[in-house]
Amino acid sequence: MRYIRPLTIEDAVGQLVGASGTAAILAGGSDLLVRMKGGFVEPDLIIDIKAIDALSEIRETAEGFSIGAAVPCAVLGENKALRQAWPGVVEAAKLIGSKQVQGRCTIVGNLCNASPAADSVPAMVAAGAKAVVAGPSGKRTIAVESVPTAPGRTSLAKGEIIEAILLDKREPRAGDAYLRFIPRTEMDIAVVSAGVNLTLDEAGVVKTARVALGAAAPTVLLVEEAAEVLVGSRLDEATLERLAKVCAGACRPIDDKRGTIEFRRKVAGVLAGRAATTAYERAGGK
Amino acid sequence: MAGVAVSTTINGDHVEYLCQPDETLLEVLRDRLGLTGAKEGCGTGDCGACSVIVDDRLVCSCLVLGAEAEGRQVETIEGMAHGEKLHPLQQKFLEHAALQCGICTPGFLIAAKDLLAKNPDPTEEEIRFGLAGNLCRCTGYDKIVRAVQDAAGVMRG
Amino acid sequence: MNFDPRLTNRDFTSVGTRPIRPDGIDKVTGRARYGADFNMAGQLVGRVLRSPHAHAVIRKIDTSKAEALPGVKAVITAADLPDLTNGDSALYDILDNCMARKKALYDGHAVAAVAAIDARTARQALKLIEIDYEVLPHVTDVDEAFKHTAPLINEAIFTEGLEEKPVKPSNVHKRTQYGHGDIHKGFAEADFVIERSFRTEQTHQGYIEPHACVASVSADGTAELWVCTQGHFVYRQHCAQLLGMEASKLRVTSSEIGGGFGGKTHVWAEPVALALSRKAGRPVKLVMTRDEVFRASGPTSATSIDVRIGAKKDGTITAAEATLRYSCGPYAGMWAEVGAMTAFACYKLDNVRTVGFEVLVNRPKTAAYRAPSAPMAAFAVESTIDELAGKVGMDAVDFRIKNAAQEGTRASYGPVYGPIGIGPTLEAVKNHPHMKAPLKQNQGRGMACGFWFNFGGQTCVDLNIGMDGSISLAVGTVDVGGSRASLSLVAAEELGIDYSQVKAIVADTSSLGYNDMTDGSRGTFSSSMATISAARNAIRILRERAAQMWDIPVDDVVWEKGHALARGEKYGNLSPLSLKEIAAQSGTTGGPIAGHSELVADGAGVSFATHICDIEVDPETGSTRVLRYTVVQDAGKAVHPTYVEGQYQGGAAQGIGWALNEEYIYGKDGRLQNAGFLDYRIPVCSDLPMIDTQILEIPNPNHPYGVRGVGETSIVPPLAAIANAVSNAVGVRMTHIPMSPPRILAALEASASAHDA
Amino acid sequence: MVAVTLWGSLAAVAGGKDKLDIEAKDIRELFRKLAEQYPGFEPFIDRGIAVAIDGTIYRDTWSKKLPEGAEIFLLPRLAGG
Repeated sequence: MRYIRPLTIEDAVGQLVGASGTAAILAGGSDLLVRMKGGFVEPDLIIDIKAIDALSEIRETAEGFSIGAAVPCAVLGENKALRQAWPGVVEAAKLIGSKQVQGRCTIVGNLCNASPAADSVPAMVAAGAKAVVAGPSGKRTIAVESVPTAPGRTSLAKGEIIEAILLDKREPRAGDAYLRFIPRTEMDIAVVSAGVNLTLDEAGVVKTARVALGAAAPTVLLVEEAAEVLVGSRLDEATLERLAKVCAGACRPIDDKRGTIEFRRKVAGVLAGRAATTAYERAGGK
Repeated sequence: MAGVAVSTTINGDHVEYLCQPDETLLEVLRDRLGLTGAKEGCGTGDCGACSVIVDDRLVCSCLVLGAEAEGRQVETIEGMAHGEKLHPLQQKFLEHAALQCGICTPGFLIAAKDLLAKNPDPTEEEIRFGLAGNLCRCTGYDKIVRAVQDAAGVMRG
Repeated sequence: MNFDPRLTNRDFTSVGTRPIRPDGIDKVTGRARYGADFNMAGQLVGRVLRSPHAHAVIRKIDTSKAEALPGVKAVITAADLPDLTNGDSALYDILDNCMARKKALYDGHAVAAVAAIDARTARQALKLIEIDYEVLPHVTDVDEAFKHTAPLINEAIFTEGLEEKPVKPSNVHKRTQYGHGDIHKGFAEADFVIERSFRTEQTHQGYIEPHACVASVSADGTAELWVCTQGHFVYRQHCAQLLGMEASKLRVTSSEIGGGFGGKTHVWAEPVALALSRKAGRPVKLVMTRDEVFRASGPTSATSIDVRIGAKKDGTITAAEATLRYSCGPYAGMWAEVGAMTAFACYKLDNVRTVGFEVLVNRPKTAAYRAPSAPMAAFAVESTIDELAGKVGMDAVDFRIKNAAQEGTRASYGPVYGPIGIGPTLEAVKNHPHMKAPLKQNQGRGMACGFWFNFGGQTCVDLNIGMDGSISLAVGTVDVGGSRASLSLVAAEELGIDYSQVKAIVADTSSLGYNDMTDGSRGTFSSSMATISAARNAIRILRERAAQMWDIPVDDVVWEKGHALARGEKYGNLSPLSLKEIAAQSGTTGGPIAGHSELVADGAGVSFATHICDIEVDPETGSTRVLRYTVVQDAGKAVHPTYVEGQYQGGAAQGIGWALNEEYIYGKDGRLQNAGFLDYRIPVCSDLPMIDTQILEIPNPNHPYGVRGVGETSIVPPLAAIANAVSNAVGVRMTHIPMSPPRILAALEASASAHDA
Repeated sequence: MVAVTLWGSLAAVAGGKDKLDIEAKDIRELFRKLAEQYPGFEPFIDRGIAVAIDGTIYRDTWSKKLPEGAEIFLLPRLAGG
């Protein structure tokens, strides 16, 4: 086993390509070290990407925000501009783990761990976030929802690293929100969750919507039918009821130690409604 | 397995050690450096008993590799008091009996120190959520929260 | 021993004050040494290989590859722990639980262990041990195991306690029965009868410190063991017996202990560590991982309980009955029996019967957990009581007051009570402002009572007076929650000196006589009794020395407020001699001054508590929030009230976790699904409100200061109090603990569809 | 003479009788007489029997006197947490 700390993304990609045996990317380590402790992975090479300066920044650009792969979630919460533009994404990132974990964990790590219950992923998917992938043949930008392919699996090819997450610049009258259900008030993995992102027209009618559900299927669910329910509405009671029904219907959950199928279906609908209401308020709707 | 040479600062002192690539900072502190104040309650970041501060960030030392401490500033419970003089949090934990068995206490003190550094006048709710990463099984947290509130008052002066 | 333990009236000077604990500084500075904080020169790392199967015959174990791995110094299996139990079945079960002999009986059962130069080598060695298992059908559910069609865990178990001796083996180890009167007659007199079935899931004590020890066996057959334990003398006895050693050759030092709650009353890893050290010829440190703690230490029982209670229109209970099935893990236990004894202990009942069944399952061996077995029985009974009160049309508190046990009541488990505190706790609750506070929508209030026996037991204390007049107090009961502070207060009280002059320590097994464990809420009760006795013995010597110094008869010397006084007009010119002055002269008046005490602290007073809680339920998700919580409990006499409050608050918090979220979840494969703090959800700081406490002091007549145990009773009422609060909030009776959000939501939906239909 | 009540499992050893009158001055003598009359008692004594004398439970003080006419309950020795 070796531990290395490359200074450039090109070097990191090169090391990853050249690695014999298993290589693991270390950013926050809050998933990797737990899996190593449990004996589930024994990497031959650990590539710590935190010394790559560009990966530790949040950049505000003309197009929006670029969040480096090594930026801890706590830092997302400390960025006022990001918090104002994408409160739902930030609140989702801030829900991952404890204060201790917040200082380490990253949204890219959360995405690449490919857990169906990852908190930041439904919020990012609702937000239409994109991932910048660096690889041996250069860079490409892909939708966040195309990264996880199954629990614990991603679409990344050998040698590829996600170096940043891109979030669009906010239009006026836009808002997002994320809610998850956990049995305690902190420290749990989401039993089921919902992220909603809305833009409104000047009259307060929903113009565009994206609704994503977490822990409701093997990978994050972008529920287009739910978005259709919301578009054109002012989130009246009947719309919210239909939204809940559509979301519950879209779920393909499992029974496990964290919840039952029935519970996840029902609560997915409840959370989607509540998140939509918050997103609507944040967008200036009343 | 090749050892990693690390040069770091712990509680203000320059420290050098050699550790294995998969060795956690907690293992380094406890087994190589004799700093056993940080405890392993779970090894998976769920209990907070191993809390330390690395470059002003509160972390679980079980979720940090020893190799990652290179060039950083690490604060542990052993560095909290100044000689004989206890930190106000330590003093208030004693006065309020905010510990029974005491195994979680170092982690709570470090986490509370970090909390008050960032929020000198927290509400009860902010304290409770701020310390939610630290498990205590003895006290029901009541006296811990009161001790932190009291210490915050003392520290604000 | 001419020690009179009876209560005497006195005004206290030290007892009842709240000084800082003597072990405090070390614990806030990180200097205190717990189980895993100790190391020895040349120490190896021990690791245990555990069964991945819930039930399997161990056909063959091949350790040769592991032994050949460089850095491995010893590999052991059951063959290295030969059976020396000599027909003692309880001891045999301990041995088999430490290292499976013929069969692995649960997921996590130890099957082999290694000692190697470091953790990595040890982990690698475990992977090289080859085991040929024959997997057997398993059963983990208590009700399933109870059925005669269930897979048999131990073919030698024939149910004890049946009228007719069974001809076939079963998983039911024993049937026990308690009660008096005639329940048939009683139910016939009832105007209302409530009958309900309840279930509680298995929980773990959840101490934050995993089991840890360092064992060192020398070539001459002597050994040392450093270990976190609630009872180092008991550990010494068990380890010595299992390893064939003389007890006096095994010196056990109890480390600071990071929580026990009953879970550190049994040996698991310690005999294994000693056997590894014996084989390797080097010290071995063995620390469990959190996963191992959950899978392979001693959680509490899962239960299935049926309750039936009848009452007249005027609220008098006429009959009460309960059938209790408790899981014991794969070995015999007496957990249902304790449940049967405690179930109705709060009430005055003319006709009562409880029946307990001990049920074997393929889960880890049940161990004690804070007032073991009582919380589940109280949940079932107190839920039914609440429902019955509603049926009768009485307030829940008034109904309990009307039927509460009192001095002279025959307890449902047999004896007649002396002075007890159930009535006063209920009166205090009735008058508590909490009971009158307004509630909002979706909020409910619940209350419930609880009982625990409390134990005494064998206890030993050395009190040594230094030449400077300071006191070393060596006790043998492990300090789990501040007892060194309490015992220092007691020594100061009795000697009439300042608390700061006393330094209490927990002595190792070679420095003090035998002590029972710190269990059954006995630590402060028993060791304070022994401390008082030791102090009185020291005072006798102090008086003798003062008499010598004054050259007067000892009978003319009395002890008051830390001084020897010469009694009588003729000694008018003799100024009192302080303890310090007498101690300073001790070298020339007969040598060191000390007081010792070896006694059986019997007569522990039973303890009662009543709790109130307010819960808010989110009817759309089944999520709960504890809004307010109040504990009222009798302490007899609170020696250090702050730590008494701490016990009340801690027990309540554990009970809240149990009631709402904590449970062992087994898969169909018989493996534990949630062996970690992520998914075994103990309450975090933000889950709880402040926990208000009210200490009542109804003195125990069998203790000089009136002290009762306080550690355990506080976990008994919460399950029921919270279930009553949730039931009151949502209008549906909750019968399955934990009341996790999916269970609450399912109950709400079932109720709604029943109403629709 | 004291009136002794036995818990279920012990009563089985005493041939189904759960109440016995026994002449004994202390717990030690009580146990000795019970073991003489009913050989099945011994393993229970080894495992531990708690004795409630007029309501107060004694686990280990075998020298404890049994007052004339006292009500004695024999109970199993329990584990605590």
